[in-house]
Amino acid sequence: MGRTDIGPPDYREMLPDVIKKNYGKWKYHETPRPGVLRHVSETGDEIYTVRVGSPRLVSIDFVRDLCDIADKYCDGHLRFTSRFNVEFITDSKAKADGVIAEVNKLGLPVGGTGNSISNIVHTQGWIHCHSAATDASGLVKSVMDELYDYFTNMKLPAYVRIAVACCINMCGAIHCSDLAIVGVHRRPPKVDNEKIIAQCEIPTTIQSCPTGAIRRHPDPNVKSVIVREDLCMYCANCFTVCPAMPLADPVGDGVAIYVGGKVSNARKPPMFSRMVVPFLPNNPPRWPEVVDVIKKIVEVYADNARKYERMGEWIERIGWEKFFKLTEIPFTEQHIDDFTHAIETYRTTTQFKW
Amino acid sequence: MGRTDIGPPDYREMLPDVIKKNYGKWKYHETPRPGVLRHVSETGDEIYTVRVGSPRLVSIDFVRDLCDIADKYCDGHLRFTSRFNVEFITDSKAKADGVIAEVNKLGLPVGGTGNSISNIVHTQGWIHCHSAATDASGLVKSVMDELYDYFTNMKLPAYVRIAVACCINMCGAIHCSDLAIVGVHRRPPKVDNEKIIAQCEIPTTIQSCPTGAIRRHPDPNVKSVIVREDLCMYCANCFTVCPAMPLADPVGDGVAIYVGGKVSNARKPPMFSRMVVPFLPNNPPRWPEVVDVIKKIVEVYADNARKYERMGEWIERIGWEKFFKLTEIPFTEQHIDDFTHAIETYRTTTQFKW
Amino acid sequence: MAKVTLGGIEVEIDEDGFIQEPDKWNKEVAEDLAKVEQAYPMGEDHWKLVNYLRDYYLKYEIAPPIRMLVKQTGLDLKTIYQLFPGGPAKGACKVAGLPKPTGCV
Amino acid sequence: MAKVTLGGIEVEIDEDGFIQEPDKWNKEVAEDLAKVEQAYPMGEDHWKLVNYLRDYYLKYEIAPPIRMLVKQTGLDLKTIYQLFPGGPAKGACKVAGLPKPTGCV
Amino acid sequence: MADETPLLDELEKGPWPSYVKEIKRAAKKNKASKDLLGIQELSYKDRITHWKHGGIVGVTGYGSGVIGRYCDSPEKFPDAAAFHTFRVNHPAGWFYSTKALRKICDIWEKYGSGMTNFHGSTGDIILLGAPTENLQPCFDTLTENGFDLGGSGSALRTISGCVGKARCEWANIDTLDIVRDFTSEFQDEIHRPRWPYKFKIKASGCPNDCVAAIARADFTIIGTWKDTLRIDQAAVKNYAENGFDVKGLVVDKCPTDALEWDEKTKTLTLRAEDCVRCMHCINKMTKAIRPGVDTGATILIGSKAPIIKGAYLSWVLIPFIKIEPPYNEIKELLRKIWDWWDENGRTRERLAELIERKGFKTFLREMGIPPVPQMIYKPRANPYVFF
Amino acid sequence: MADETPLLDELEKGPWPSYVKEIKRAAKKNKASKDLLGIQELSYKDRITHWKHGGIVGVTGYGSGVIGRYCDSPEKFPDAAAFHTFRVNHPAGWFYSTKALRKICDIWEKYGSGMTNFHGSTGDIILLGAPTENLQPCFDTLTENGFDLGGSGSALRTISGCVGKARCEWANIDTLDIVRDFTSEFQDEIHRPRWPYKFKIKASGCPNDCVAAIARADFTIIGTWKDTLRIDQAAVKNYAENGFDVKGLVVDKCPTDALEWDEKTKTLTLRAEDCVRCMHCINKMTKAIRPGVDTGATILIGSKAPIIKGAYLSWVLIPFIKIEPPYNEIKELLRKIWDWWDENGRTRERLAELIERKGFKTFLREMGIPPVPQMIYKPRANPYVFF
Ligand code: SRM
Ligand code: SRM
Ligand code: SRM
Ligand code: SRM
Ligand code: SF4
Ligand code: SF4
Ligand code: SF4
Ligand code: SF4
Ligand code: SF4
Ligand code: SF4
Ligand code: SF4
Ligand code: SF4
Repeated sequence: MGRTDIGPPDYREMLPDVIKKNYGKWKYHETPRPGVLRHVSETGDEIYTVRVGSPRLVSIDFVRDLCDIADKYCDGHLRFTSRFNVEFITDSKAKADGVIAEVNKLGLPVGGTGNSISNIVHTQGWIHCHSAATDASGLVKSVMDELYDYFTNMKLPAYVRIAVACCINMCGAIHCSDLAIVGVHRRPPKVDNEKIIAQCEIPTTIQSCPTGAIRRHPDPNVKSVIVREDLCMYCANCFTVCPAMPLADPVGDGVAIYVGGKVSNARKPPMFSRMVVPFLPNNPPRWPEVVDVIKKIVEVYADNARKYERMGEWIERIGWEKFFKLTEIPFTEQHIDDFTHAIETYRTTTQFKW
Repeated sequence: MGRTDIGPPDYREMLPDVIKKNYGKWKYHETPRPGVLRHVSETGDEIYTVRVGSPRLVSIDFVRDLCDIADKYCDGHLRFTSRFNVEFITDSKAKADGVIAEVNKLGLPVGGTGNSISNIVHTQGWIHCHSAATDASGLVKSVMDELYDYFTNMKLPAYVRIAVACCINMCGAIHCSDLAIVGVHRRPPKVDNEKIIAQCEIPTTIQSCPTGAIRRHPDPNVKSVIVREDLCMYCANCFTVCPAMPLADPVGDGVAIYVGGKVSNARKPPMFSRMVVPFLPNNPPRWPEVVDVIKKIVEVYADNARKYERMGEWIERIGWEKFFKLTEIPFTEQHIDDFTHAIETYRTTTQFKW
Repeated sequence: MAKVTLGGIEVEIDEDGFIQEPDKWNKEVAEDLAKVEQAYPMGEDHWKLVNYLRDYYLKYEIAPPIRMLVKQTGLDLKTIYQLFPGGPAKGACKVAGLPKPTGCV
Repeated sequence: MAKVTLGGIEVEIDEDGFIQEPDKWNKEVAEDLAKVEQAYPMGEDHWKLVNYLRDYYLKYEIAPPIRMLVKQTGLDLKTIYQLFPGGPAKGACKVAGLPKPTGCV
Repeated sequence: MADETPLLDELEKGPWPSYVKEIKRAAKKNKASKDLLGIQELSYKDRITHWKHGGIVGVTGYGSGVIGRYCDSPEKFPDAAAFHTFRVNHPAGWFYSTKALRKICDIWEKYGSGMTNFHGSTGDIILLGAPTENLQPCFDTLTENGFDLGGSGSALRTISGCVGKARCEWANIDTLDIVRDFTSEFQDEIHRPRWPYKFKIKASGCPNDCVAAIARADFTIIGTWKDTLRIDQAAVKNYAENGFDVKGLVVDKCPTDALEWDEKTKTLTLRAEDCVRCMHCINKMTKAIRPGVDTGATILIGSKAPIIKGAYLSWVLIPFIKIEPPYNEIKELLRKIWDWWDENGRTRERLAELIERKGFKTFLREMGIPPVPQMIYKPRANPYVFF
Repeated sequence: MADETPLLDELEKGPWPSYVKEIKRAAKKNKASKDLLGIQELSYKDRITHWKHGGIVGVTGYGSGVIGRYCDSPEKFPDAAAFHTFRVNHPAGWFYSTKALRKICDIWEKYGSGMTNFHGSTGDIILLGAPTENLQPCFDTLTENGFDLGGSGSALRTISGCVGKARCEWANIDTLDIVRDFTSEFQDEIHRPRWPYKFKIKASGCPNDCVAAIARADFTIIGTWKDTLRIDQAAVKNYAENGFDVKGLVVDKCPTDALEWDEKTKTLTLRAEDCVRCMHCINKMTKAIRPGVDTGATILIGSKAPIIKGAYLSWVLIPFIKIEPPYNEIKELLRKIWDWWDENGRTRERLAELIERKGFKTFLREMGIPPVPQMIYKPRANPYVFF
């Protein structure tokens, strides 16, 4: 048996010298061009960071390619960002240019800084998860191909942060994203009475349902459960605790779109993303319906928002009724909340736009 | 048996001629002095309204006094407002002055218009209600004596609307008042096992409790209920449906103060009033502790708010943490919501003032 | 609280005339209560109402909602007020010996 | 799913080695499962754990929370991992013949 | 009966008109009012109410309109032992001829305590304190003189509306006529309780909402307009020249930034599509700005006090609807709502609580009203969607 | 195994780097990756996942760090029939020497599919796809080379923090050291699940919150300052002179109106007591405005994804606290929280849900933390108060 509980390597062993030296001494930064940050230290030192887009799901050879570049320009170090981008940190503009040239050769984009669309936070999807109601990587690729220019320039009014989660477990900060794409089911679980007894704890399964849709099987001889389908909103929480209750369905599954969330405390406090499209079908490999809506929203936002106004701030200013009008997205009964705090979302004023 | 279902008199029979003539034709108004409105019609007619404070709980002779004045100056008509004030409507400034002189003789104040404190919407209290945790009329009198000048002038930043309810049934629009004074209990109901069977429906009583604190009596022979006192928050809803569960208590009962509500849609949408003082003792006849807090809040508001900024708008702008600081009201755990939508009131941001 | 004689027996009633000793209720008590409520003599429909109220109450420990009362007895609200001018709550429930209604009925 | 011989009888197991036929569980099955889980030979504490898990499950139809397990058996988490290197969920529950845990334990 | 009222006497002092003086005034002529004074003094001493729970009394043929009340110390206060109140429905807008008012006073002098509330907070004239035996004759005399009772219990309550077109330049709908018409139409619903709980209707002529309809009516009617508010630029200029800070006090306070101020030309421009008709600019520049001319109402539903699930404000059900006699569309809607509520509501469940329990979506479906974004501040954040 | 992947091939087109290319690259050397490609193509065809539920596998002595996964068509894809992932904990700030990175690649070349995520959204290196028999040797080799696993299951999860003082001028706390220190301290809690559900800790150096700590950590640490932000007036002037619209883009966007701009003197004044440290002015005038010097953190609690009761954002627990090694106060608080949660929480009940169920007040009492208005946006509106 090997060692245990050693924890990850100490980050101090992973820092390039220039950072060790200026740790905690940074004074200001600027963004000389999209994808490049210049940080200046109190010591007078400066560094250039080149931010590079990554598909996140990569082969080890991809990582080795990155290492080659880091060895050449960055003192043998590199880092990743909280949004899966790669950052090459160098101590001169010239080296930064070198990095840019090399990554471009590898077909990787430089960008994601400032008022851009950075990399999409996403999850496993059909690549690895049993819960997935859609794929993640494919959606990301399809969307980013379309929004590519927004990654490499900084012409948007403000940050636009996109996230994809392949089910409503929402791995990632997707519930607070400017744009969120979420895999959803639309069919209640099908109970497998054979398997349930060996694979599931009945009480846990019953308790897992937020709407109380799961009851014990009426026949006490059948050690299983039944689902009141009218109470089921397909959250799949039962499936999480009980494999014998699958919901995935080629036609039932698809994607919902949420908008207007944010995380930073700058200007407005953090906000949740809110549903603007209840359902779009899974249409791999390129999910054209999803891509179209996302693009439309980004464009309407880009045309209408004020400078430094995040998606949610913009919508709050103009009002949701105007948002639906401008984006031409149809408003449906699914948009109206009916969960626990629903009442707080109802418009208790005569103030609205037509 | 007399007539039934005739409904109240037709309002058209109750209007003075000048109003009949100009019905729906009013063009604009102004407020030449506190308590007096001048409305001008498209027809060129004008009327003067004199608004007069009333204690609401009055004798018929009081009403007859009003009638005398109305007969003299107002074509034999008068009206009451939605806040219990009396309005004398005349067609000339001279008559308005006559009204003012007469009502002053009766000891009644003229005011309540514009940025004033108008009459207090209130309820029965110990005058007539079984539910009362405090008196209403006495509180109103005590508070209005202190705030009298705010009724007769219009020097506040904006409207300040006060309401008093003698229990949390909150008869009136008290839950949306700039300042609300509410009678509260602080003792769980005492179940009268003798009376309950004759006077109460057990299932209704059990169901009435918002927190599920009421259970059937564990002894099936005792047709009664028990109260889990730790779950009781003294709402008295059980008492409303079941006389055998009284909560009133000379020491337990008192008054809570809520602030910052509004009803109008002007500028900010309507808002609920929010608790700033969880409890003050019933201290009749003049409730000095209550009067002091109310006065303090009004003064701090008057000194700090911007013009046309309602109490709630002001607090929203400066933040509740600042409100508590400025008014020197202690913040307690009772201020923190723990009812159904509590979570929506928690501060999900790093933005706050010290 | 006051004691009165209803149907030949002594029964405690409250100020509103609702009996406070539910066990003592019987047909005769009901009829005497009906007199107070201008619902005497009691005809078939009176009894239909009273019996329905009573049965419902004994079963569920609550008075039925008006809608239920109307549906189940087939008597509309207007008729009920004709039968019991005090209405279902003050009139019929009193005669049926139920606790004084606070909500429904 | 695969069938294997455990404790001399044929039992269906899933990919993770959890038995799929709860009724077939017995002491011998447990001991064979313990071998897979590096928990063999089973001593007193092994059995204490396994029995507690099993009894709890039979009573409540769920596996106990870890806190409960620790409190009731008097064995701390470290010891449990020594007894069952796969831990309470993968190790002890498997040996006890419980459904594959998804949450607690 | 109490001759000494040291505590209450304190409340005769001070500038605000004193209700204690009023009770004393009535007590001079009326024994019940004298006892009322004694009961109130006792409550001040004991710090507790001396009224017993409930009381179910009434008048023939009605299930509502009278609140029964008994004192808990009838031996001490025999003349107020039974002290019931009438809720007498008011003429819309609370307008009275002195003739009518005097009539009420006379009736109340004869049958009651002589104490009243002008008005109760739902809008009724509250005639405070009559013994049981006077109820029917008092009621008969009231109706003879053209007055009738308002609602109480699980009934439709007395409907009220703001002064409206009678004396307000901003009334977008005829609130008084609405109150009158609906009150006549729904007499049965007012007088004979039949629902799970109370139901209230209030109408304000504009979003200033001078009857607080949005805070305390299950069915809230608020006048508004669909076109653009009207600006008289000459009058605007006048305001500015008279030193009124148009920019600071109006333009900057517009909630949606819909106004623009040109300091040089002293003109006020409106981006009409951004105006949410909050009334602020109109309120503050009464001579220069007026509502539009394509008027109607927004219908909102659900507001109520805290019992049981907490207080509610009304929310938008119909963003805009024309409101004209005979108001059939609204009446049909009301009946549909009552039916659904009555069919589905639990005892003491107000409309809003039922809608919350069943889902607003379900309610909309049942009413046949299509969902529009104006109904909500914001769409759902949770992913728990029924399909 | 799939040789034809017409659907996935579509995803090799377009400018954004293609994960399909990456899988193909790995598939050239590795059979499991080749099967992964086939499984993914099949999912694209069938529009459904082909991974079975759950899987409970692991390494000796740990209850977490490995996610078990089996394909539902092992006969078609024998080389990815068992395709478990490692969650390998990252060095704080996701900084790596190429040496360390290459080491991981080599290990993964030997034991796994050769496919990885840099990183998973909690912050781990995800080594994607190893058969059961390789788990233990792979793990042993990882630890030999200085790496260890992160959390999974009902355990403390991998802690993460923003780049902080390593490369950011605004870090008010040393996020990297916090992550390092807490990760070492709580190895047992990370590797051996014991609680009702998962628990996450994240730390951001300032309110910009570059790791989204406020949205996805049960325990959220966000750097802030207690004194006044620092303004360099010369630099401000510089911005203005270079055409930057200080008034429009900074002053007017301050959420509390705490800044004043004098266009003539080009000076920016702060009403310090009104600043809520939102960072906006600092963000946009990096050379002129900086945080204060009395630095520490705000502790917030409770954020999480929607399961079960809906998503939560973290809310303020401690408005300000100094954050310095050895961080004992915070660690004690954490232990107290875990204890209370563990004692009271139901299975799969996250901290926020438990607090909501039991009442924030109860939680504060148990933690011995006094209530302050900074914890809430607004006091209660309902009158349902426990005394
Ligand atoms: C590298 C990274 C931190 C890390 O440890 O990895 C980072 C780095 C910086 N962030 Fe960030 N942020 C990073 C993720 C975030 C996130 C989290 C996320 O995206 O999931 C947020 C919250 C986003 C949100 O609100 O939804 C975030 C909100 C900000 C903000 C506030 C933006 C706003 O106005 O709302 C700033 C300030 C600004 O840029 O004006 C900021 C500023 C910065 C600065 C300027 C800080 C500095 O002085 O060095 C860094 C460069 C910004 C840039 O990209 O132009 N950073 N930043 C992360 C890069 C992610 C990426 O690859 O795109
Ligand atoms: C007479 C009355 C209506 C009635 O049918 O009885 C009335 C009459 C007028 N109201 Fe009102 N309001 C009346 C109760 C209300 C209420 C309800 C309440 O107080 O319970 C409100 C909502 C208050 C709230 O939001 O809490 C109300 C909110 C307004 C507003 C909006 C104020 C604001 O900025 O929030 C205006 C506009 C203004 O004055 O700027 C207004 C304006 C007016 C105008 C100017 C309308 C007009 O053009 O004639 C009237 C004279 C106002 C004045 O007092 O200066 N009225 N007004 C009510 C007098 C009550 C009293 O005796 O004090
Ligand atoms: C008389 C009056 C207070 C006053 O002095 O003005 C009043 C008095 C009572 N109200 Fe009220 N309510 C009065 C207007 C209101 C209002 C205001 C309104 O209608 O605009 C409300 C808030 C709006 C609402 O309906 O939500 C109101 C909300 C309540 C409630 C709480 C209802 C809720 O759903 O939360 C109760 C409790 C109940 O229904 O059991 C209640 C119950 C009561 C009872 C019947 C007491 C009880 O528990 O049975 C009170 C009888 C007092 C008495 O003995 O005289 N009263 N009550 C008002 C009626 C006068 C009138 O007809 O004009
Ligand atoms: C791998 C990862 C997604 C990714 O591709 O990045 C992931 C994958 C899974 N997550 Fe997650 N979660 C991952 C980060 C998150 C995050 C983000 C974070 O930690 O910052 C969240 C939201 C924050 C939170 O914790 O609330 C998240 C919220 C969930 C939830 C919902 C939890 C909730 O309370 O609402 C579940 C459901 C569950 O726990 O049963 C879940 C469950 C799962 C499971 C274990 C599926 C399941 O139902 O058992 C997924 C395994 C997929 C697989 O087979 O590989 N995952 N999960 C992330 C972990 C990688 C890493 O360690 O770095
Ligand atoms: S979001 Fe859902 S489907 Fe996607 S990785 Fe997380 S749990 Fe799996
Ligand atoms: S999917 Fe969700 S709502 Fe439907 S039965 Fe399962 S747990 Fe309940
Ligand atoms: S507020 Fe309460 S005590 Fe006062 S009148 Fe209404 S129900 Fe009675
Ligand atoms: S007072 Fe309210 S909380 Fe207490 S037992 Fe009665 S109904 Fe329940
Ligand atoms: S609500 Fe509007 S229309 Fe009615 S009185 Fe008030 S201001 Fe006038
Ligand atoms: S009515 Fe209100 S929203 Fe419309 S322009 Fe005037 S102030 Fe702005
Ligand atoms: S959270 Fe603040 S300190 Fe950390 S990297 Fe982002 S901006 Fe810098
Ligand atoms: S940090 Fe934010 S709140 Fe403080 S002055 Fe700057 S913009 Fe205003």
